[in-house]
Amino acid sequence: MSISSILVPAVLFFALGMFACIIKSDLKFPPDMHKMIVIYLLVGIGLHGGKALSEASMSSAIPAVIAALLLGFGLPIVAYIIMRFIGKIDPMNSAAIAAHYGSVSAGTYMTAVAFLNGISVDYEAYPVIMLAIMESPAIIIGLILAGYSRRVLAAQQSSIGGPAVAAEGGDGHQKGMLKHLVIESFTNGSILLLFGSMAIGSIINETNMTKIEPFFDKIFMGALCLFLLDMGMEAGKRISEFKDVGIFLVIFGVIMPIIGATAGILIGHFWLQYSIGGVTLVTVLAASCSYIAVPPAMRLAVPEANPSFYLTLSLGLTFPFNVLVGIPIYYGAAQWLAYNY
Amino acid sequence: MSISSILVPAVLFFALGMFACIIKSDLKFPPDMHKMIVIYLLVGIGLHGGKALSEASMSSAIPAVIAALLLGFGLPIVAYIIMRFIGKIDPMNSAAIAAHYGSVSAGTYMTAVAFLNGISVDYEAYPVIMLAIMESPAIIIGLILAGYSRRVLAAQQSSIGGPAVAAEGGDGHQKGMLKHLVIESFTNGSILLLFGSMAIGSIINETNMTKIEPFFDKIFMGALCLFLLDMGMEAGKRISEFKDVGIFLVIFGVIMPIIGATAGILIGHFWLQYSIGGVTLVTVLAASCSYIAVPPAMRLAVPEANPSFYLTLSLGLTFPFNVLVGIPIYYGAAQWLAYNY
Amino acid sequence: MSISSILVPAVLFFALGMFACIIKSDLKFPPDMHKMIVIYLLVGIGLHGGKALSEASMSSAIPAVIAALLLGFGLPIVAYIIMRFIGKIDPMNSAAIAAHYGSVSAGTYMTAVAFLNGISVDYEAYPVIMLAIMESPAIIIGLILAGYSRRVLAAQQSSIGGPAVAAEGGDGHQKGMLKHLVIESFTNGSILLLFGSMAIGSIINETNMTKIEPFFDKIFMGALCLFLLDMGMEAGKRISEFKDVGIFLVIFGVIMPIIGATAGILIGHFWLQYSIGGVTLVTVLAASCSYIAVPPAMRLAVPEANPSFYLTLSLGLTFPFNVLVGIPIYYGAAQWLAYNY
Amino acid sequence: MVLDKEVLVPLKRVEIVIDEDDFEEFQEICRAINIRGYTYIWQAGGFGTRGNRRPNDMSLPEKNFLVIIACTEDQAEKLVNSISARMKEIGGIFLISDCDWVKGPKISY
Amino acid sequence: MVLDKEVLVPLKRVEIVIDEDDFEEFQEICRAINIRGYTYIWQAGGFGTRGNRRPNDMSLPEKNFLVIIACTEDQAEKLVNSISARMKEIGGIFLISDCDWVKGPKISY
Amino acid sequence: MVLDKEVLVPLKRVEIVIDEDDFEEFQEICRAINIRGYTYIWQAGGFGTRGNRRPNDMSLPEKNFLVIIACTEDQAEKLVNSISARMKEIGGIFLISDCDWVKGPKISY
Ligand SMILES: Nc1ncnc2c1ncn2[C@@H]1O[C@H](COP(=O)(O)O)[C@@H](O)[C@H]1O
Ligand SMILES: Nc1ncnc2c1ncn2[C@@H]1O[C@H](COP(=O)(O)O)[C@@H](O)[C@H]1O
Ligand SMILES: Nc1ncnc2c1ncn2[C@@H]1O[C@H](COP(=O)(O)O)[C@@H](O)[C@H]1O
Ligand code: NA
Ligand code: NA
Ligand code: NA
Repeated sequence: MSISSILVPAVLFFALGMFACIIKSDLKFPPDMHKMIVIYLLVGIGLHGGKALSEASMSSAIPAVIAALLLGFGLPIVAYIIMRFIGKIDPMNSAAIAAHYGSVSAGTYMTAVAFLNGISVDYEAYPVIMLAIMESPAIIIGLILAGYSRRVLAAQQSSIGGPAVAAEGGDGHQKGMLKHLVIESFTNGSILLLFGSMAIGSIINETNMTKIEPFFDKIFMGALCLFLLDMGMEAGKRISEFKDVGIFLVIFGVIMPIIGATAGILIGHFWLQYSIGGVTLVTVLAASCSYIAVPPAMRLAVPEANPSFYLTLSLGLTFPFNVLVGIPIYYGAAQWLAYNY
Repeated sequence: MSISSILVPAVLFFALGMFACIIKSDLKFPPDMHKMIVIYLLVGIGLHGGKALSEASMSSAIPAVIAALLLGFGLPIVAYIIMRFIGKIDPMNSAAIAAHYGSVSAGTYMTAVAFLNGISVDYEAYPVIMLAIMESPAIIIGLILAGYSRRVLAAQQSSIGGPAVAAEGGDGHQKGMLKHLVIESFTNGSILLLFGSMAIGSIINETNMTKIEPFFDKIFMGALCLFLLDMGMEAGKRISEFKDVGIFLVIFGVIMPIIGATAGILIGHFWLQYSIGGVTLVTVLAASCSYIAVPPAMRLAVPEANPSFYLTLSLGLTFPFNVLVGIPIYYGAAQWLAYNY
Repeated sequence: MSISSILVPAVLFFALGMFACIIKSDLKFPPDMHKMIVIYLLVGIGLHGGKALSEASMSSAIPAVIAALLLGFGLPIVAYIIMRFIGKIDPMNSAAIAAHYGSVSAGTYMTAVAFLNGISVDYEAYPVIMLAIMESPAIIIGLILAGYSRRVLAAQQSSIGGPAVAAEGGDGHQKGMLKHLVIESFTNGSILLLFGSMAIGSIINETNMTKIEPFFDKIFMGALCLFLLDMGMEAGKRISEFKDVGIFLVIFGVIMPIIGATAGILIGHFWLQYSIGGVTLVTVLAASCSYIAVPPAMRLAVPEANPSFYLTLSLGLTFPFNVLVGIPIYYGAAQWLAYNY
Repeated sequence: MVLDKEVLVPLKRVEIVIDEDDFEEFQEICRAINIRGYTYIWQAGGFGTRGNRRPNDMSLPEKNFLVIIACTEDQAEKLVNSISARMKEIGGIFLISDCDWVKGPKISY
Repeated sequence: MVLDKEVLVPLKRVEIVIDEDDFEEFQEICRAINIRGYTYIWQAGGFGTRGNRRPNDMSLPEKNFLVIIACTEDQAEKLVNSISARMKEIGGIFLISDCDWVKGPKISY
Repeated sequence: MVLDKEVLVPLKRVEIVIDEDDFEEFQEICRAINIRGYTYIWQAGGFGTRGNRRPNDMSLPEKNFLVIIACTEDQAEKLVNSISARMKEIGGIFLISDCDWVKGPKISY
């Protein structure tokens, strides 16, 4: 793996975007352009995954589903414990941030796919299912953690004579919210696009697939470059907010993806027994952090949390870390595991 | 024709879009994305048609032009009569709706092209001219029908002593409007794009065509999928308004495309004597119903009509009917005709 | 070179756009669509140029850089002198307009590339560097000319007893502005995109380039058609303002690109010694006139100038002139030079 | 007084800022109490008790609708009764001021 | 009174809602009667005698322009005379209220 | 008087038009003088001493922000003191009028 082979265009464009932001360039992306590319990329990745899945055995997808749920429910709890008990972060912010780290980022996943493509490494079809599944569980865990925290806070307050109103109001509210968020997690636009195009990709025949591949497959990697150029600018915007976030959380934003990655790589290699490419993708999913589906959900479910915290961590720190540094490391580790165990 | 061969990706994406809307997903398309794809698709279809026409004989295009005018002027009259005398729909709404059914939908046409492509069926170059021509005549007929209705209404009112102001004001107004709409029907954006790119497609040489085909031809079918995904959502939005439209019009929205299709298939097969693919396209044009060019024209020309009626019928009913059910039926019928007559 | 070979699709679409505007068609491009295509085209041309440069010798790029600076600094001074002393145009408008003619238009450059592609003529990699470099110098010259003019005007006024306030205020202001504009000329979005993607194009390896070429290279010429369609409409909008601009400036808008072209073709052929294609591109750069980077800079730096003047000249006159008439002439001249000297 | 009462109708000008998601409900309320006209601007940004609301943020887009209603004092009162209790629960503001409606052929207040 | 008259100029605040297509004509009227400043918001939606006008509708996009003008009573009267007769024929509303202009270096009313 | 003082709080309605580029500075001023709420519309067009400002122009896009603030007279005065001197230097307008704030559960003025 030479230097020039890890110079993935998409990653370089990400760096260019960050650079543009840091030097305060007037370069700007139309907001709708971002939305369009995202729709396109999600459909592309769904179709591609759906086709691969239709050729794979369905029963062997089950472990992937279980692994996805495990990671999605487990990682936010780990994240919450670290923040609460090591970092002494307040409970509501801890809950909201935890949810982000349990969920995934399709952008990070696609960058990893571009990375593997660039060095011609194959991967299994199942990680794309995990991508679709892992968006939601963490949101539910985030809500449960927030509900739990609210009760604890209320108990503390009432024991010192304060009103327990918030917790009571919160409780009925909490149930409606849970239902609302569960429904939402199935009707969420990006999940629907992913699952929908996976389904379409798996049922259309070869002739039809060939007709749409030039659009959804051939030009995919190029379009991804523009997407990451924009993401670089979005990430760059957040850098100035590091100081508000505090030193512990900044460290957390780098440590947590590594913890997730460790969980992911072990599950991918020892349990799912995927190839190096597949293990890399599972690792990336576990290491990645949501910046699209989870923020609005947490804004609604945990209004007490400070959005600037979770957005800065997710977009400004963990996303760039994974894209610029994480992916090649995760790949290297997957390679090492494959050769040594 | 196996099941999997009629699973046209574009149609499946249309269904996905409707589904997203029905389950109230938060999936949304940037409005500008829709406009962009439409511009792209119209130019693509124009270039392709223009190139095909340049290879075909121009004189044999004349029957297609005449057929287009015939359908464009005839169908709205038929539609008006059905609504007025069978459905007892009020004259102004009848006129406005009729205009929509006389005109065409480029989206339906392109879906039919995708369908034929998917099953590798060829078609003539002439239907694309018909597509461009058929947008306008129905608008003029709609205006004439509305003018006629206004006079009739005014006569009724004055005979019972009411004021005939509307009709008088309407009359001078009517002439200016006719002129305005005739001009507009030639300067209309989509017609201009279609004719313009047909012209360009027919005069550029092979080398130049080869340079732009990757964009306008190779990725066309994929981009069409995103267009129909969006159209599915647009159609889905209208479904809830069926109840306001009334049972007769709902039935009309399914019967009228079949009437149009019947006219189209007979003209295509017996008069124009096209191949199965070509007959299918002519049928689809006659069956399709405008949702882009005609609504603003009718809003201006027939302000008395309720836009919710014509939009719900066109977008919410006839478009989905044609895309999901109509096209394969029309194709089957064209095939049957070809083998039996 | 037959007629059909100079029917470049991009140019025909430009004509179609102007036509649409002249007949007052309702055809409209979403403003964001324009921005998106521009981002895409700049990255595409940068990547392509970067790759070509990485294969060329870097030291031979130095003359191109010097030529670019020479043209960028020299042409606006020529333009200013012509306007001031032949046309008697007021100094501030002269300065602002001059800056536009010293700078370049990426759209014109890309049209020339499309023209050369259509007739299968090769060209050097260096002109794309010149494109990136030539955006800025003219802005600085424009500012200096405006500063000079302000001082002259103030001197005149004070000698006739008027207040010299403008000049004094203008002077301190001028220095801050110069610094501001120099910084801006390096952080300007389009320059950054060009240089950034040139850098990326020159360092990524073959495998990676192959993955992104379908998007940035194969569909480039088609996307350029949509860009020029829109540019045609933008140019068309300005035509009605010719009368406000006055006869001298209208003539200037055609003469000045020819003067620039003459300088460019001589430099390209005799000094840089490029091939016919390369000379054509250098000529086009010198003949072209900015309509993106320079207008906002002049609005800020020379608020006394009338934006309608420089926009009408640049967008409404010189751009169409170059695209419709200039490019084939410049190419013919380059050919003639190559065969005769 | 230059502009006299012949051409002017004194009315109330109501200005409401409301979350994008609550706009549909707002429209229903208007229908219910027979408001005959309003104008709205979507994608407004703002700052208030919930901090910044940025319509163009990539991760957390939050859009305000700014609604302007010219209506009689009577209708304004009805609006206050139907909406004010819910305002700030659903977020936003509700302002009332005086204005004059310049008469024209049609009336939509 | 905290804000005194030294910094404030009492003016009229005119608010007009007009169809997108009529905005150019509106601008000409402003030029003709020498209105020195206005602000407009394009793509406003609304409801009135012609029902809903939805700026983002795919099939039937109808955009309102919302125009705000700070001007003298004199100018407001001229505007009323030039426009009011045409309002509601071409659609929309025309409101006038009082406001104070906070003085600054330049004057555009 | 139909709407009585129980539900209404008399406030000032401030309306500012400012260049896109100066909006960030404006927000800082608001923070500094503790303005608790405002609404803004980006991409407004306009006409003034600097001629037309067209938000959608391809070559020369110039965007105005229209800001609306409901605040106490006290706060309005602070705003006038911090901003008015700079208005028109940086371009735009600054209007003040009276309005009533309809009370709700939360207060952001
Ligand atoms: N004092 C105010 N003046 C103007 N707009 C306000 C004010 N307070 C709140 N808003 C608007 O109402 C929205 C929601 O307010 P809130 O629910 O308090 O966060 C804000 O984003 C602003 O657009
Ligand atoms: N009472 C009103 N208050 C505020 N805006 C109104 C009112 N009536 C009409 N409008 C606006 O004017 C536009 C055209 O009104 P109309 O021509 O009556 O349909 C509407 O779409 C609204 O934006
Ligand atoms: N009299 C006025 N009424 C309303 N808006 C104005 C007025 N004068 C200026 N403006 C707005 O302020 C912006 C900047 O004004 P100016 O700096 O004078 O060019 C204009 O583009 C308008 O949007
Ligand atoms: Na994760
Ligand atoms: Na039809
Ligand atoms: Na030049």
